[in-house]
Amino acid sequence: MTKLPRWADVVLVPLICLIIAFAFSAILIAAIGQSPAHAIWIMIDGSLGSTYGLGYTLYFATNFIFTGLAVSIAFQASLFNIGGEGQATLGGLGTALACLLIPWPHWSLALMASILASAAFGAAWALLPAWLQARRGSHIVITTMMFNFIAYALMNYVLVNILRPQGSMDPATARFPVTVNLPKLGDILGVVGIPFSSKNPANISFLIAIALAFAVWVLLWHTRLGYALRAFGKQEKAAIYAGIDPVRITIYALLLSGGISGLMAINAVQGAAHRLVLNSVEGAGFIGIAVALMGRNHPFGIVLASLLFGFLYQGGTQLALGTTIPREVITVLQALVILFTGALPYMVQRPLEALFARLARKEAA
Amino acid sequence: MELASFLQILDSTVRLATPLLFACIAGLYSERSGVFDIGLEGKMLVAAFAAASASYATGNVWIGTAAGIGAALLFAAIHGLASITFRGNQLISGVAINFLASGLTVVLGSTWFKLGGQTPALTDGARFADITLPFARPATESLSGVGFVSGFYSHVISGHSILVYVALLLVPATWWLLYRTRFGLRLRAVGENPAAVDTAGVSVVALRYSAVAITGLLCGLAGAYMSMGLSAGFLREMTAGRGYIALAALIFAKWRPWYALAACMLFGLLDAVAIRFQNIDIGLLVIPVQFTQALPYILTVIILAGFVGKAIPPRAGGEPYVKER
Amino acid sequence: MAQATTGGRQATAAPLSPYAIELKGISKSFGPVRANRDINIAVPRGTIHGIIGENGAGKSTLMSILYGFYRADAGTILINGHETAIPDSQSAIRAGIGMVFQHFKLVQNFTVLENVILGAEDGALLNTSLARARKVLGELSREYDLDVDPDALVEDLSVGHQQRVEILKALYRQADILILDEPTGVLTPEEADHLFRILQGLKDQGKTVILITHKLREIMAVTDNVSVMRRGTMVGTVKTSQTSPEALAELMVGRKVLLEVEKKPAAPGRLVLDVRDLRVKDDAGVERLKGISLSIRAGEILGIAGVAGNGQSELLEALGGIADATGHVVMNGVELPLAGRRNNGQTRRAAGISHVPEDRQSLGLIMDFTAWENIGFGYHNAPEYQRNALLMNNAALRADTERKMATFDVRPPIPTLAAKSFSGGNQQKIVVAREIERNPDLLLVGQPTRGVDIGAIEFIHKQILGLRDAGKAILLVSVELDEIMGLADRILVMFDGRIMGERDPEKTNERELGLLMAGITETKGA
Amino acid sequence: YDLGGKNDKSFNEAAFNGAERWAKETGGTYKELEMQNEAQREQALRQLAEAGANPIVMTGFAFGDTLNAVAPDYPDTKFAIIDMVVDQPNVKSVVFTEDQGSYLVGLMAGMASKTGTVGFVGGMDIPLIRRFGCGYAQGVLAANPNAKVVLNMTGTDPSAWNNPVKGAEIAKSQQAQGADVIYAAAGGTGVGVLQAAADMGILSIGVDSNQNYLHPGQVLTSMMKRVDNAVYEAFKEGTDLKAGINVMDLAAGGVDYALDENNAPLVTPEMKAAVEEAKAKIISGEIKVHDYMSDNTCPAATF
Ligand SMILES: Nc1ncnc2c1ncn2[C@@H]1O[C@H](COP(=O)(O)OP(=O)(O)OP(=O)(O)O)[C@@H](O)[C@H]1O
Ligand SMILES: Nc1ncnc2c1ncn2[C@@H]1O[C@H](COP(=O)(O)OP(=O)(O)OP(=O)(O)O)[C@@H](O)[C@H]1O
Ligand SMILES: [Mg+2]
Ligand SMILES: [Mg+2]
Repeated sequence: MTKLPRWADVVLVPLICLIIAFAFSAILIAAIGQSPAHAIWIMIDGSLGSTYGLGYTLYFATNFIFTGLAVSIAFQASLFNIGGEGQATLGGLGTALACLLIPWPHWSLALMASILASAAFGAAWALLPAWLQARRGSHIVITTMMFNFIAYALMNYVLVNILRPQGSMDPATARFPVTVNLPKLGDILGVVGIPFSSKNPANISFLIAIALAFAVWVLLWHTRLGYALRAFGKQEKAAIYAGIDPVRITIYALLLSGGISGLMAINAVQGAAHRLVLNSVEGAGFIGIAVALMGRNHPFGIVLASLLFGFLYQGGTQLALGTTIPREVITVLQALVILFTGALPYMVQRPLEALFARLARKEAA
Repeated sequence: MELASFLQILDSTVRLATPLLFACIAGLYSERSGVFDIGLEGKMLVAAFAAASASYATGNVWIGTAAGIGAALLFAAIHGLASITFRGNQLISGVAINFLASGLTVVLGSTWFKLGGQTPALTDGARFADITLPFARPATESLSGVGFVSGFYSHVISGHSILVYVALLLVPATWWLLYRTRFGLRLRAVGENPAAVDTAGVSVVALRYSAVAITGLLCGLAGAYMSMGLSAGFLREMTAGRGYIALAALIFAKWRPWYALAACMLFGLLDAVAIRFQNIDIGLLVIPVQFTQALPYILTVIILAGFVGKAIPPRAGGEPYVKER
Repeated sequence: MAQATTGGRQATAAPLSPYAIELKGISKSFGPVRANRDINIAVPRGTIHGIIGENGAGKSTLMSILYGFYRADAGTILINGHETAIPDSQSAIRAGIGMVFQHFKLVQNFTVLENVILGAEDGALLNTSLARARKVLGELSREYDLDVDPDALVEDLSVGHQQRVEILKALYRQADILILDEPTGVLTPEEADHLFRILQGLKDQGKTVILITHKLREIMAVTDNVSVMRRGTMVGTVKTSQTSPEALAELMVGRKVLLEVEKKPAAPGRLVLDVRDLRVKDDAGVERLKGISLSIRAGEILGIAGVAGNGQSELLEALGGIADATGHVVMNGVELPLAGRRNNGQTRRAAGISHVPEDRQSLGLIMDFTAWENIGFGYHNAPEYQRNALLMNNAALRADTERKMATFDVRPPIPTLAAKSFSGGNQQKIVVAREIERNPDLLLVGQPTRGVDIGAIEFIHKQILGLRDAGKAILLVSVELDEIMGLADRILVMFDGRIMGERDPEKTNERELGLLMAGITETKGA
Repeated sequence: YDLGGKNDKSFNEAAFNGAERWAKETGGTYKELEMQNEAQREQALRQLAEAGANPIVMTGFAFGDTLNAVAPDYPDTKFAIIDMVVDQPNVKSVVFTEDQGSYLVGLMAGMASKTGTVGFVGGMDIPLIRRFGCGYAQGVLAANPNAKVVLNMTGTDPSAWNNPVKGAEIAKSQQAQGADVIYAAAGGTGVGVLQAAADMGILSIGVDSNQNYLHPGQVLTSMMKRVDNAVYEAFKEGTDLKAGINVMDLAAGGVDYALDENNAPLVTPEMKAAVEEAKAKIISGEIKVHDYMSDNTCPAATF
């Protein structure tokens, strides 16, 4: 059997998978008595058709880039951190404290502080599971899952009993001072003359996320720590032979992972909501798992997968706004996209390989 | 603590543990065969939905159960196709199944019943009735003045729906199947070293599919119990993360049936205790309700760190079986 | 699964053909790699047939096709003269074929009995199967002198015993044709001899045996015929009695090979390593190393002989900083930490110790990493691979890899290829290149030529001797007595975690060493 | 126009019903949206505003903050928000006195209870739910000063509002502690509470909408929060929507207890008399129901 050309593997296969996923969703939409073509057009137009919609797409994508990178960095060390939800929740707390406690004169200072605080809080929330995994062999999947629940409870307590402004009905912090609001993507692009809507939550965090993806790539493939981390993830025994300390690597990997999860808060909390609400993460921690897996744990792939999910999220919102199709259709579509592009590429690869082989033979003849 | 509350907590434990137990044993089959399954939640959810829908439509709890099992089997087939036949990533496939169930149940539910993804409440014939075992006092009878043994029998052992007993019987049955039968031997082998099974002349694919099918079946029962035993109808996301907890219990149990029973009972107990004791007032300060609610999770971490050693999963788990390339 | 079309065992009734197996025009490709090209081979019934060839020549592939593990792209298989389709292992078993793979196909946490009955159970319940298997196993053990505890867990067995389980598995399925892929690679001379006696016994019963090995001595000793493969093709089949090791070696490699290494006399210098009372406990708390004392000087090779599992691995691991130990290890006059944070591979390397581990695939290499990443493995903190305080210098590492691949003749010389894509011999060359080129004061080397073809063995031996002659100290652990006797300047024999005695390679012989390895000191008897 | 997670059989469904009523009566059309997450709130509001929808009604305190930011951008559009006060010139804020409604049903619970113990199941421990619980407890104690109120919250994670199984389990636990009337303010979880109470043969109290019909003869009453009225009013006022705070209290018919054929047999004449009396006294100011939100304390219960 001949192998597929690289371009086909990288572009064609995922594209066909996507088309299949959309086709199935179209069938579902038709089955509930709606027009699939109209639905898809609304999704595409609503999420990519204007800089306004695009801004939302990018805003959601930003969240997923953070959580996806977080999952993947732990995955590279062969650790399945499903605690992104809790770590990002704590990151939100860090950001909120940084923004509320100190009257920052300028957003850039506040951003520095909240980057540090959110990463530190997220990492701290990963520390105990990390230590337990490294030292006691407690399964990371269980501990991080438990820490998600504990984070919800903690946040509930903190917001209801401590940070909620007097007399407010809403279990949320007060609004952050305007001075800490991050510049919108539209405003930034406006400076360089690119017209881009500011009426959406896309903000400077998107650029930070992209930079972070690049930084993660450098970390993994161009630093000693990244090298050790990947080696440990591939073959733990061999890593010990090489003198890589398994305890330390486990802890570093999870601290990095937790920290990056925590950073999501600068987008969702400081960048968009401008206050900390009860469920500020809204499942992005879990989407991060899907994004990391679909992006093959590579920062570049994760950015692409995040954009795809951002598109699905925003397209889904538009669908809900513009039609009477239940918004859960989007959940189904997401599921199918994950299923076909993530778990079933082989289904597409094999016939394609046969096709390419036939073409090659014809050409030869 | 007085006896009555103690018994009530145990009673509650049994009910809360049952769906976990079904799902946990379900996962055990799949993972023992080398197919990781984080899609337990999704299969339970879709089964709960299908069961409630069919039961509502027919008024027959058994048709509902069959529908629940059928739906879960269908999802299991998707997982099998992705992770066995097409050698896809088992984690991704599991995640996809959870999303699929979460979306599909609501889309279909709101289309069929126009109740925002909820099924109408089930009437008596369409639900599982509680069974009173021989010699047991009826569950409605007051707990006061009852001796421990008779109270335990009447209120904790007796008075549950049939599926509770099925779940409990599942534990020895699974143990027996796993360690005393040919199927069990092959199942355990294929999760440890599929090449050994293959070269011994046994089909890896067939074994894994049957394991995944059993997983589907049991998830179907879990879902049916949730929507027709514990509640009277389906509600969106009603599984509320129990599939994940079951997975945690499975790891906790080191993939063994008796340990699985213990782990699920423990989770059930912690949950029941948290329900019973909310605000604990210890004189000077009131322990906030959030703390009690987080307590099961905190205790899980402590128990895990303190008493449970390293859990070694089936060695071939998570990897598709590929001979060539 | 499809049924074998004309399979079955009808041939046992009326043998039509003198050949147990005939393979005609077998071809098989893995992607671009053509592992087998139009292979023809005929194996007469009741003989032991050897197959030799360099690493990656396609021997294992051919046998896997015969056993239904892989499917051939083209060609036919004849069993006892009948054309037989073997689409899966079940058909092969039905056709009377049993195979012992190079990498055993055993379930590690099953008992011997469970492994034996797997796939050959009598009914849906295990009880009857287990009882019958226990009985049959007893008979087989007696008949062929294949003694193993049926209730032992496979993971607790030595490799030699694991292999016996594999053979028992085949015999339990009443195989008439037994294929063994590199069975002696992991065996001690004792165990190998035992195996050959078993094979001889099988042959006497009229069974047919196919034996793949890299060791020409074994081919000469036990086979009737031998086929030689080179790069996916069959070069030829000869009667063993009509050939010689040299002729076979030349046929295999396509050039003349030196089977004996030439060695200059040693010139031991200063004391490099001094070990006193070294003790190691395993995870279960069992003492595996029970007080080892030894020393190595610059410019000498200290060989450690012994049956696998007598503490050699622990010795290497303790010295290499992988396992914790107690006692004293003084390297170049400096005492090394034996436990704690600073007892690791990094500090050892800093102290001038390099380590070629026994198991290259699980310890020495990251199989998914590229060759260049593997060249940096363990030395990823080395200053020459860093661009600055933050970043590694991957380009430098790649250039270094290209150089090392050239000097060590790693084939193919592509630094970006994943380690798993190299054959075993070339994987070993990568590890050896990495460790030797660091120019260490002390080289720890375990089983340097296990499963490596003779061309590569020759090369690796030359490198080790070269390092010695450059005045470095070398600790060589091997179960190959040939190798130890050919390379070492002094030989220590280990048994049960202790040193049984020291011998001079010039003044000892395999018999004497063999006895020491079995824990018997001749001085006691004398 | 806008909703959030309808068909929960209580809060949002009430809003939907209000909108439907208006649509039927006037033949007008409205658009409805459901929220999936925080960022969409603003998006939805802006899009509705830009599409010319007027007025825009939103339910739930979670919109408050978003509306505060959005409303000034659309000065010509009228907004109505339920359950939250937003101080903008084009916003009408509708708040309900859940404490008063809960007081009434608490009073009934206290009277209906034979054991002297009643239960309360909240979804999540947030201020709004405490307000329900606190009013309820005051009502119970007013009926029976020796009564015990068992308070439970379902959980802290997002599934707390959608966990009927746990709701049922809590109900059983409360029953075992002697409760024979249970008030559920827990969204979807409440469905499980009501079901379990019916199964055990004890009484339950619904919330927000009239939930009496769910288990006829077994739901004592429902604390009705007339969100439907509020939505209906808002739509009816249309573009003339009056900005400012609109407190929908007992007097204004904003909250009430439900009495229909499903629970008629359960409500004794004395009960009815007592409740009506209390209602009148609250309206007249004779009885002051303490609002938890006013000072974050509750005289009748600890949270
Ligand atoms: N599973 C596989 N996937 C891809 N290629 C393979 C696989 N197995 C073998 N090959 C290819 O087939 C060739 C022959 O391999 P094979 O294992 O048969 O060699 P061999 O003669 O047994 O070598 P050795 O003496 O080292 O055991 C190899 O060079 C390799 O490229
Ligand atoms: N996953 C794989 N992808 C590509 N090639 C592979 C893979 N696995 C094995 N091979 C090929 O198989 C060949 C032989 O592998 P094998 O493990 O049999 O090595 P070997 O030469 O037989 O060494 P040893 O005898 O020590 O096992 C290698 O040359 C390699 O190219
Ligand atoms: Mg080999
Ligand atoms: Mg081979």
